[in-house]
Amino acid sequence: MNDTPPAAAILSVADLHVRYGGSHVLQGVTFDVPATGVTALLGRNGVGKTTTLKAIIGLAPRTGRITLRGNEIQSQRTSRIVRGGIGYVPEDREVFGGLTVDENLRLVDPDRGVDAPVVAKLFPDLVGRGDQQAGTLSGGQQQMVSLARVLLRRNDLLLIDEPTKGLAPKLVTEVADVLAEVARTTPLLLVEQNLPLVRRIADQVVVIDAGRVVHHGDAAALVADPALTRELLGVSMRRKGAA
Amino acid sequence: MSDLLLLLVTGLGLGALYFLAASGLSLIYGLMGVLNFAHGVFMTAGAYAGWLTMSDLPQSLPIGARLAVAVVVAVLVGAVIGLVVEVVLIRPLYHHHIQQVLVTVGLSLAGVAAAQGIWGADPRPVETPAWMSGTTVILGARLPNDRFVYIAVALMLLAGLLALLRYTRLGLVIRAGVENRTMVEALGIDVQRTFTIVFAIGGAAAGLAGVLYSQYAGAVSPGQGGSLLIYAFIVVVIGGMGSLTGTAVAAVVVGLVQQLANYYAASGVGDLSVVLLLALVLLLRPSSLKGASA
Amino acid sequence: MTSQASHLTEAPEDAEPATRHTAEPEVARGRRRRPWKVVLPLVVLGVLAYLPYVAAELPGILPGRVNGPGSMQLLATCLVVAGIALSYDVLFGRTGLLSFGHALFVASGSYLLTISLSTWSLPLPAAVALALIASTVLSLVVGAVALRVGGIAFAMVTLAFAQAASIIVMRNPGGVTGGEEGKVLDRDAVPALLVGVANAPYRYWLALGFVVLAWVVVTLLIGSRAGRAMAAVRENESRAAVLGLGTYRVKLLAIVVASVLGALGGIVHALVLGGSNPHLTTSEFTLSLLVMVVLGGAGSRWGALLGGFLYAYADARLVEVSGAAWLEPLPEVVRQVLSQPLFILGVLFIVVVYFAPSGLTGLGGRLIRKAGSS
Amino acid sequence: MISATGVGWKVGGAQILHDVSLTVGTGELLGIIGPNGAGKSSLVNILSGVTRPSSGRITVQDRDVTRSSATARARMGLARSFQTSALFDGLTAGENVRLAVQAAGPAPFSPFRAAGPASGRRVDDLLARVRMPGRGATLARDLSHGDRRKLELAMALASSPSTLLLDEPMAGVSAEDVDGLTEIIGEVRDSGVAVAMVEHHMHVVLGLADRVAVLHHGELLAVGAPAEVTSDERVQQAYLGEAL
Amino acid sequence: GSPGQPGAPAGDGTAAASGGASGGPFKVGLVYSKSGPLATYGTQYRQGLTVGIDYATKGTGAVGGRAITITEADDAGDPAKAVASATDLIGQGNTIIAGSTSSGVALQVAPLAEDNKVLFISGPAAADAVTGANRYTFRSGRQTYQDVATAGSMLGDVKGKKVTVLAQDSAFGKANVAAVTAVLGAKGATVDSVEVPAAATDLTPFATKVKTAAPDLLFVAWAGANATAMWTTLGQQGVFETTKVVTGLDIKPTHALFGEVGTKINFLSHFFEGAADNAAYQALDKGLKAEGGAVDLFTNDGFVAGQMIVHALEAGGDVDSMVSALEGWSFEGPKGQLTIRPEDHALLQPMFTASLEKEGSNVVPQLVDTLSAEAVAPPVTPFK
Ligand SMILES: Nc1ncnc2c1ncn2[C@@H]1O[C@H](COP(=O)(O)OP(=O)(O)OP(=O)(O)O)[C@@H](O)[C@H]1O
Ligand SMILES: Nc1ncnc2c1ncn2[C@@H]1O[C@H](COP(=O)(O)OP(=O)(O)OP(=O)(O)O)[C@@H](O)[C@H]1O
Ligand SMILES: [Mg+2]
Ligand SMILES: [Mg+2]
Repeated sequence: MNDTPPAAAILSVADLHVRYGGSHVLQGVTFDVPATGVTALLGRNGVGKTTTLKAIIGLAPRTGRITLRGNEIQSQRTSRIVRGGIGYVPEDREVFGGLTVDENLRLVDPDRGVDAPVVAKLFPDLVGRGDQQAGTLSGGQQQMVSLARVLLRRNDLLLIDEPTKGLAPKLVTEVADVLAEVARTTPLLLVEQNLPLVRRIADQVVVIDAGRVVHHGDAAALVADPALTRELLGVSMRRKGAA
Repeated sequence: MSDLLLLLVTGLGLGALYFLAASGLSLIYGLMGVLNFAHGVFMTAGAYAGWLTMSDLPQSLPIGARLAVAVVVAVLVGAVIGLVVEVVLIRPLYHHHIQQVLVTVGLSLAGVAAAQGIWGADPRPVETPAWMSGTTVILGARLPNDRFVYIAVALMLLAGLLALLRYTRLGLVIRAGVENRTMVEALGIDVQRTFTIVFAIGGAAAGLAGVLYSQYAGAVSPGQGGSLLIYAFIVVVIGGMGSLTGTAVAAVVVGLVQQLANYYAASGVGDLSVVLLLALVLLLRPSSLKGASA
Repeated sequence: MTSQASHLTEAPEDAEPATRHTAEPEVARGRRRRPWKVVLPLVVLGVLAYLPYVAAELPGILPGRVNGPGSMQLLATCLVVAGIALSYDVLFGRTGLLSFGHALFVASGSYLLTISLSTWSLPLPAAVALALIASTVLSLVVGAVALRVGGIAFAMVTLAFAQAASIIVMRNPGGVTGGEEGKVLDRDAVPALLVGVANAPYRYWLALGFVVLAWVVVTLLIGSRAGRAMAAVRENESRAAVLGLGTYRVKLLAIVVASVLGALGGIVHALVLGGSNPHLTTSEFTLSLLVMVVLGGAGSRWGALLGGFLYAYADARLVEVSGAAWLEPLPEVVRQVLSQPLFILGVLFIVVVYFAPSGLTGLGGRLIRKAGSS
Repeated sequence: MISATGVGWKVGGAQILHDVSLTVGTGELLGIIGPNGAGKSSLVNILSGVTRPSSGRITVQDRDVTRSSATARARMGLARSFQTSALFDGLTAGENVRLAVQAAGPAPFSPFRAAGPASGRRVDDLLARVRMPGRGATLARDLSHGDRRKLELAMALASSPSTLLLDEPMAGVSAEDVDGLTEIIGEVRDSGVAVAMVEHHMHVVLGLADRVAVLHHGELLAVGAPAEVTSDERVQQAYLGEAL
Repeated sequence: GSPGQPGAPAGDGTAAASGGASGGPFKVGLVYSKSGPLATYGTQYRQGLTVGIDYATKGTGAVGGRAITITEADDAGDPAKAVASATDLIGQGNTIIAGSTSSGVALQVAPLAEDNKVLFISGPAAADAVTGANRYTFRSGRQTYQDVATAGSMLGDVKGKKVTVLAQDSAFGKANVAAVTAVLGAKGATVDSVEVPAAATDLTPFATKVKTAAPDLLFVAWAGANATAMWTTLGQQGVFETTKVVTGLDIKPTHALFGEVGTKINFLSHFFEGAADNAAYQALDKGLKAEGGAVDLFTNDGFVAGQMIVHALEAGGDVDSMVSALEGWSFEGPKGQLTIRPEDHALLQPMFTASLEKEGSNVVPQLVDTLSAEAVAPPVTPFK
């Protein structure tokens, strides 16, 4: 997939700063997300990956310039930004445990629940569970609900934060397939620690360290360069197939 | 026999009043995690609004009509106050539950004092339709008519609120927002507006409770809402913190227990019956009190 | 639920605020002793202890001379209330227990003292001992039962206990509590130095002594392992349990310590004011304790003391506003509303919560930090 | 060492665990794997005393602890970490660890003993050990996800436990640190601690575990040597699938 | 050098200026409810006091050429505030403290008078315990015993009659039950009581109990906001059909609160507009009208307090001579002839019975009977 020609940017982030109290978490992050394919946002723990996603959709206090298809969105409220076309899948799934699976979905679109075609296509496991309380689902199923509900709406861009964390190996593979499928129609900005998965589906990578972008480029090139991955991420891709 | 019937009906009436007072509280607590100490002031505001409306409308109108208008005005005033309080005081403190609660404590102090400053500390008489203060004799018991009104209104309110939460989109968003406000926002839903609406509904329920309670008491006074609030709190706790149905059941139980204890038990027991009831629930079913974590 | 109070807590006092958010490598190794941490309280104590010799007038702030009986009585009341607020903070700010029943213990101290002096004719030391022991037992019982639940339910259950006590006091069983009229202190049973207008300075020193004692006890407590455990319970109770901290015992300990201090406050309150009054038993009183602690800053000794002191001061002095001359030109309705002290207190409270969510000390701390960083 | 005999757990009408029996011996590391929702965390909760089983027995060092509280078990040298980090959010990372260190000390909650700085050194050591040196002064609630996981581990290690239960210690930990933490856990095991670890990172489990237990729908599907278990067809089908 | 006495003024001035022998103005401190639940009582009291002092000093506002200065403090109904304010006022050299709208305040301030040797003239507070509290404490209003004795008079001969007291379960209610038992029980009536817990919201059970008891006389001792509900309930359950009902008449704004049954109740009254007519009453009426007020229940207590203050000051500022001057003093107040009984400082005074009559949309009290001071005099409770 890495031979897709670079497309025009759908999202550009320029000089993004986030401060929490006294700590300066993002210190001028700048990068573009192409209008197609998967862009992976990588980095060690605590460097600001989640914060970057949150800042983009307005869940973190931010300064800088963020444009979605040329429109500045950095001063908009979260709900506006989301309705403007950015879907967000948070780090901890954050399904509404007290609501049923169906209600979780209808929250986004009152007319479409588990019977929506996209659910049947991507998450057949959920179809029969419309009336189950989302809180009693297993971790993997919750991850599906979390993904499914953003897919009900047409998005220009999806922000997805560590979707495979805590999932059983089999589910990791399944989720990777789903993401690859989704990426056919919608560009993704994906935070991921699982490098094999990155290698499998990502086109571009952005690496953050200490609140700044330290690398920006082709995914395959990074993964293929053990010295570079070691320098940027502290690991090399030696364990083929281990996930 | 006729005594028992009388006690049961008035006990139910009392339970209905408690539910009216507690419903808004329970709604706001259950959905927003804000224990609204200003709820008593909301009720007082409804009561005064009703009283002012009744006396300002031309006396030539039949009293029933004036009361109906007064109820509508009280509900509106309650809703507007709820709305303003949410937007001005609650919303900016959004991640700080305790502070939200504290602001309502301040409001309850200031509100009662303001009413006292404007209308005086003394109770003011409220006109009541003759029918409401009359009685209907059934099986030898003189049953006060107004109690039937309270019971009917309470039932309608309960049904209405349940339907709202269960069957409307607003209800769905509210239930989701209770669990995780940020995530609702991140799904593109303007959650702030929803919570303002919740507060307004709670305020409206308080306004309704206030005007009906002033009919029951035959007077309005600044501390009136507050005196009902303590029962509303207990009812909400026994009912399981934020469950409307639980609140309704608890209101009825508290009303009946209080009424029966006051008649059949020694004076001291009647006095403490509600507290004893709470202690009993606590000892027998502590888990029912843990409630939704807020 | 267990961390009800945690987000208003300005973190433990001894975590250096300046470095809390940054990540420099050399941090919190042991604790650097800040000399002013010891010196400041001593200076404040010295100044306060000397006040009865200050004859200056502070018009508008204190009635008459600083050491006049009116001022001394007012300051004594404020100090007692401040000490009681400090005792409440052990529950709320330190352990995260939202109790609406703390009034119960203050009242039990106060009433048991006045009743044992006049009805049972005990000598003063015996009466104090009895009041303290009985309050301790009471706190153990109430705590043991109420701790079966947590969060808001705990608040409501403690409220119910306090309410029951309030009802009993109001009913005036056997004529011992005096019902809504309260119980007057038996003047013959207390040292002459504590009686009479001219002796107001001695009552002031008594109140100050109580505050010092409360301060010392709370300081020792929070510095002890139990104090750490209380903070842990406040932050995350189930986590504290798997670490091997007996959370039930920790919470019970907090309740007992707070209650005994509260009861002592009640005793001093009765001595300072010359009697017990049923306002002490009401839930409004507990609620005002909560207001005080939040006003000053929960989880901080200075905060609780300052909050309690200012609240009591405002409560006492705001009645002066009702007659104030500057109200005259205002429209009738506005004047009537403004002349209600409770209105001003309520609004003031909202303003503080609104603009200084971590209390006055938190606000102070923030300003200092801001000044330091710019 | 810790063992469960015939443990079952029922909640809200559903049988979450059925008749689970397993033992973790001194100096042994038992990997617990299984699909999401299989009941792994529930089992850890029961072993650590956070929840009570509906049936069965738990013993720690051959003493029956089925009815003792989490606190009591912690005093017997049992420590655990949580899957969704359960930290003292309002305290700093250092204070979190210090609490854990002190909780393990003698008379953990004495009102008469000063808390003292004695353990400051040990706190710093522990933080360094889990690859987060210098984060000691950050409030726990301000830590990133991965750092919270590491802090969890530090707290579990703080008490020098004799039995250690870890619930997904590597979830969300950056690839770089996974190896380091794996090494630490290995050392802990080698020092004679009985370790039970729930983990989805298969290379970690395979690298560390002496034996692996597979839970599926609340039942023990297989227990055995790692290679043996992973080649079990049912395990592959239910859990491993086709790896990336 | 070493610090002086704690609490001493600057320099080494000795005791604070007491309004005593020197030639400055007489200083009187008022501690009463300007705000809080009893603010209306407080206002009436204060208005009456102004007029009373004016009347007693013949408009000069001075005694023996020395002006009377009044310092006010608001207790907001809270005894703790009252004690603090009284301490302050005494400390400022006020030798007379007056006020106490509520009984709680009166009972907590009274000991201060004795501790500090100042005169305390209690106001509207009705608690019997204020009488005989100590030698320095006086009262300018009536006490519960006198209310109850008035009620008893309405039954005529109570021998063998059955009397029920419907009272709130509080010190106020209990005091009324005790007083009724003492007054009417002594005259041969059987007295029982229905005590209503403070926590009761619906009063039907109690009305039913009263109905079942069917007494000859029902004495209602009620203070508080749910009065209307109580009266309505008594009416609904038909208590008025079988029983004579007596209660105390409160201030004007409450007259409408009796609702429909108001005209069926027999009232005992301490004072109301039109209850009496004499020089003092006319002065009170005139003085209040000039201030925009009107005669009502507690304006009397203020007026009488004013008279007592002036009379005491006429004896000079010394506390003991003020006490002696007041003890045994008999004078004409707005209610009629009043006497301060030397043994316990009870204020012996006439009492009234009344009924409410409809006048247009208002209800106004009408005098039914005046009882002599002796007929309602409380027993002597000597000082401890
Ligand atoms: N609310 C907050 N207040 C203060 N600091 C914060 C807050 N949230 C995050 N941080 C800090 O910001 C930095 C970046 O956090 P972020 O969650 O973005 O990291 P991340 O790259 O997603 O890490 P991980 O891989 O562990 O999830 C961390 O050092 C964290 O401590
Ligand atoms: N309180 C509860 N009520 C109902 N069902 C519950 C409850 N607690 C757990 N469950 C169910 O029990 C099952 C086991 O949950 P558990 O958390 O132990 O799974 P797990 O094996 O740890 O999964 P994961 O790998 O996703 O963490 C799940 O299906 C869950 O929905
Ligand atoms: Mg992250
Ligand atoms: Mg799990």
